[in-house]
Amino acid sequence: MVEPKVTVELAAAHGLNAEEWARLCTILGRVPTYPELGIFSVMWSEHCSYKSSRIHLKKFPTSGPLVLQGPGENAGVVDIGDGWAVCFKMESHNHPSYIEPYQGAATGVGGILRDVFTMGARPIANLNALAFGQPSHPKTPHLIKGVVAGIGDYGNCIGVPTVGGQVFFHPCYDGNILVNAFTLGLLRADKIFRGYASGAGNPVFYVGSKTGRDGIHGATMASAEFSDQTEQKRPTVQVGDPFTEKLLLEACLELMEQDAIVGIQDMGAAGLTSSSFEMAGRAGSGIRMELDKVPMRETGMTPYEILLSESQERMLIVAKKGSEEKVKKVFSKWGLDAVSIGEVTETGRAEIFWHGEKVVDMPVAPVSDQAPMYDRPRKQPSGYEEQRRLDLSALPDFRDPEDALMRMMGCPNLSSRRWVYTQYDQSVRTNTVFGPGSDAALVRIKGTKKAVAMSLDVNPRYCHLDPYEGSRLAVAEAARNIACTGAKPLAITDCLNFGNPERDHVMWEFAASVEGLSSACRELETPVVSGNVSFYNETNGEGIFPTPAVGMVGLLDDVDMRVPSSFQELGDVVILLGRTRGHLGGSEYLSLIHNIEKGTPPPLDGAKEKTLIELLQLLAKERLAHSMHDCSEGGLMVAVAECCFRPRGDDLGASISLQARGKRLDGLLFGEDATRVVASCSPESAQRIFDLARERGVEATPIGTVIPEKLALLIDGQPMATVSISELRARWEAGFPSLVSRL
Amino acid sequence: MKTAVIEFPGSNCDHDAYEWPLRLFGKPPERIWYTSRDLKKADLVIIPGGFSYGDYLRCGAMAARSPVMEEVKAHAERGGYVLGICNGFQILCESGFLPGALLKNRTLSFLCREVVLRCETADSPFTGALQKGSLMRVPIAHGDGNYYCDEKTLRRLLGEERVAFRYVSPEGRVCDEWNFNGSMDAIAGILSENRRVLGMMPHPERASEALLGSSDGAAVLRSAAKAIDEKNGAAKNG
Amino acid sequence: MKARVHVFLKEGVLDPQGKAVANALKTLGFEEILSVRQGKFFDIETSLLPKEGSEERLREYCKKLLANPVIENFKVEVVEP
Amino acid sequence: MKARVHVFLKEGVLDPQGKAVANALKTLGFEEILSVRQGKFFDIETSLLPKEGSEERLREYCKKLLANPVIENFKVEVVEP
Ligand SMILES: Nc1ncnc2c1ncn2[C@@H]1O[C@H](COP(=O)(O)OP(=O)(O)O)[C@@H](O)[C@H]1O
Ligand SMILES: [Mg+2]
Repeated sequence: MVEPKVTVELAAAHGLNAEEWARLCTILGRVPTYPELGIFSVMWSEHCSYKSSRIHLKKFPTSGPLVLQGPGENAGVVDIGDGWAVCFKMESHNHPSYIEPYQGAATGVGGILRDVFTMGARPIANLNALAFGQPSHPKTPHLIKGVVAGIGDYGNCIGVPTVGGQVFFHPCYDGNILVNAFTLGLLRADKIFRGYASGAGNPVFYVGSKTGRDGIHGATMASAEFSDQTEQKRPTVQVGDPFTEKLLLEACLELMEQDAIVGIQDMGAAGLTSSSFEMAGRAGSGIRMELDKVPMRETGMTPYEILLSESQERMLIVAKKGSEEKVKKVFSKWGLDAVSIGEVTETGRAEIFWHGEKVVDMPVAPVSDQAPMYDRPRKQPSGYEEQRRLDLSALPDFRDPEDALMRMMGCPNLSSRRWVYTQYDQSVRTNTVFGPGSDAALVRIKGTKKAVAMSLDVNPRYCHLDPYEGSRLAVAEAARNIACTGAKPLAITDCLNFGNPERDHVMWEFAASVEGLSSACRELETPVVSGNVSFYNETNGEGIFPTPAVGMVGLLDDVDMRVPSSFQELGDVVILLGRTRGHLGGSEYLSLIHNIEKGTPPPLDGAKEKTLIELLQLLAKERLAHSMHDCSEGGLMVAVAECCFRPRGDDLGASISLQARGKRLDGLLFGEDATRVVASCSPESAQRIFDLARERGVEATPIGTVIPEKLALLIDGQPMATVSISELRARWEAGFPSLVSRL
Repeated sequence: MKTAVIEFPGSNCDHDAYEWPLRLFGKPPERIWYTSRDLKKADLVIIPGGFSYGDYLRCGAMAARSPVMEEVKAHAERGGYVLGICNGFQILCESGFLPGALLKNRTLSFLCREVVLRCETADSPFTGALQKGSLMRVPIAHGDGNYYCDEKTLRRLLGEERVAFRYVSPEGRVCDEWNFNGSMDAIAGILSENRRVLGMMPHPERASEALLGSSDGAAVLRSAAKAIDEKNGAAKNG
Repeated sequence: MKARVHVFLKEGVLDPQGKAVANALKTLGFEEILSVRQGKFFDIETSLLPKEGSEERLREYCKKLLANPVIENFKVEVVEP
Repeated sequence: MKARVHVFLKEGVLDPQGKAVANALKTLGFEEILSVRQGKFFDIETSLLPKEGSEERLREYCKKLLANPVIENFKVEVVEP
């Protein structure tokens, strides 16, 4: 076994800077062995240590009466009553998905599923937030097809429904797509499992798939010693095995029923290393492992490779001493390896052996939780103020609302996502009340009257123009989507996708975004219970827009109170809740029709948003609204058109009459003022809704009625436009397939 | 009616199939692990949907060759009732209970959506409570549901009225547009010679509650219960 | 013994994947493409020594599992002694 | 010209299907099975006449479409003139 000599250069090749190198040498009191260097490099990588982001993430509100587990564990847990809790998290798999879209996306789903069931929860819903480059980019169609098929095949195979998400297109993602996967699981509130390696003498079990050279730290390549090695030594792309993951899921949940587990954690990024160090770290204990006992898929693997392998579908379990047989029995029933590879110690050190020889001997704590923490320099991006200046008087005046609406309904960012979600099993497990196509997904909890609502949202253009406000708006939209079903927003998870943190303007955007998320979460009382940071989304100097994806979870106490997002009855009154100012800054309309991405995102009044959200819940509770739909990207006209589209294609229409009151017509129709919802109700209920709204200071305007077949628009009593819903639907449906039909 | 649900490694609609009789009749079925050889005296054996063995190699291929399937075969040969849903249908074809095979969807992609089914014969234990020609809304969720068989077999299936369901338009017409997976003759489900084995790609167990969008699928299990209870009653009294 | 088994769709069974591949190749500018049929193959390592009869054993694998006689044919070959 | 193209996973890349097939064969009583790797093959008919250079053309098909260079290797052969 030839190992490279460990030097400051090799450390640099592992991404450790001189100061970090010095630090690890002092921690050890000597030069590290090669495996030890590998351990430091992954544990102190941005990915595992959050060294650039920790200092900011501290600002998040993370506690609340219902929070049973906040950030720091594999996933967050929130109490939903009746003895039940939900466990959820969102994670990025951006870089792998760009390199190999199908496997990258698939293993992303596999990873987030493990994060959730390792907590003792049965996954019951998946969502995903995707961002791709411009549709005309040669790579885009291939990336979309691969990513969607990968997400679908993995979730479909393991039998977890995919019930929602979002897809955003922008040139800034040409070289860095985003694949953020969200999973929510259900568990008993008093049966939460955690990643703790406690109790000296307790056996440490390796369970699941065998270890191969999958996705080993790229730095191995950088070390000359390996460059002459053959093809088969090369680290390889991780391939997902959803069948094995399904067996692993069932085996883990079955074992959790028995009283055998002290702690459990999946082997995600940095595989065996991070799971063992994090588990020992949390418990403040030590751990002893014999690597030669690890089940291996390939021959000639080295300790370094075994420690750093990112082979999928593996977990580390610390079992109660004496329950070894229980563990083996359950896993053999499911045809999986379960091997005791070591034990918990009280030394506080990680001692790792290879055929009897000690190859790693280091203190756990300094590695796991004394990783470097940086307050990286921050600076407002140059041209920031300039891009926020928007002169609407320069725009050609707005003549043809019909044409604009038609073009918008078919455009990449607003067209129907049906092409995507028909490839996802949306109804397995027979809980899906509202699936994709609804403002928020709604999944019932069997044995109760409850249902859980979920929505993923972020508008990257807003975040680019103002990371602080844009992030607040993402939280607000997610909460509004939840409330449109009648549910109460409870908490969020996030996935913060940014460029290179060593660039001061990226760090500035990041800090502002975290501030924004924090303030909105405080105002809406939705704490952050889990999340994930993805930096370095950048290719040759070109970073992505700041993209803090928000995954919000809400609760509907009685599923019979649910409200759909599309119109239900001819003759119903259409009501706009919230005030329309006609704000065009950062809008889809400006970008699509005028190719302008300037101005400031719509201002958000957190207090008003909270009142609206409470009103929506009340309207649901009192069974007053027949439909409620969030008004966001595309503005009022797009929202109304979406209300006309019904899941089964038995579409309705609307006759809409608006007062311009001197506003720009395009702003009135396509402006994206926040805190607005299009609702419909029976004529009898309308007055009651106006009263409830007035009492709460929410502006409520009757803007029309539900009619068949057409979308008719009157401004100040003058007919402005009439479009047939079937044409509109055709445009809306054709948009997405046309993007992917190209090879 | 006593029901049993077979569970294979990787099956993921087994919970749904289990809860189906439970919800409709309050009677929990037996769960039968794929290595077992005891069907617990079930009248109706349900082979659930969902990726047994990950759908690796061919959908249903490995499950079709597991020990429990020999018992299911014996059960069927004794005149027992078997319902295969989605992957269950694929397993029944792979193990030769039912003719033909299920190829990749013509879209070459997984398809999950509500479809409209037309009942093609009321003369079976699974469709007895339905009118011939009646429509039901039921979801599909599969990558390989494109039914194929050779000409001879097809003629035989048609001659013996063994096509149980077809994919149709909301108006009840067979048409290419609504035959999403491209199945031969828009076939969604077929019966065995003795009509006591039904294999179908759509998921009636997912459409048995208004809350989830449709309760049309319940008729399949209700029909079976009626037929089986009558037979058992007759057996007792006769 | 090392063996390779080819499994392919029978004549007449339509092969949507192969068709899609053919079209894709054409749109990529390979106008010469007339048709494509897609199949699977398995590289199998066994502890048996190749002898006559080996191929019979390989055929067993196919009949019992690797091929679906309704739609597929197969071909077995011992790769290297 | 008729050609056959084999596309297979690179060494070291996990092959879940092959793994499952191997286990299935073993449980069916074929204890001699050591390992199975699954691959795809394409039987391609073109209007070109085989000449030297033909194989280069076939490799083009693979690079442009048939194989995923990140995880797969391929092998091309002209089957019959
Ligand atoms: N990647 C995806 N996977 C599943 N569903 C999706 C995806 N992208 C969008 N959807 C669904 O399509 C609908 C429209 O998405 P979006 O415009 O983001 O909704 P909203 O504006 O209400 O947040 C939503 O119901 C969403 O859940
Ligand atoms: Mg959205």
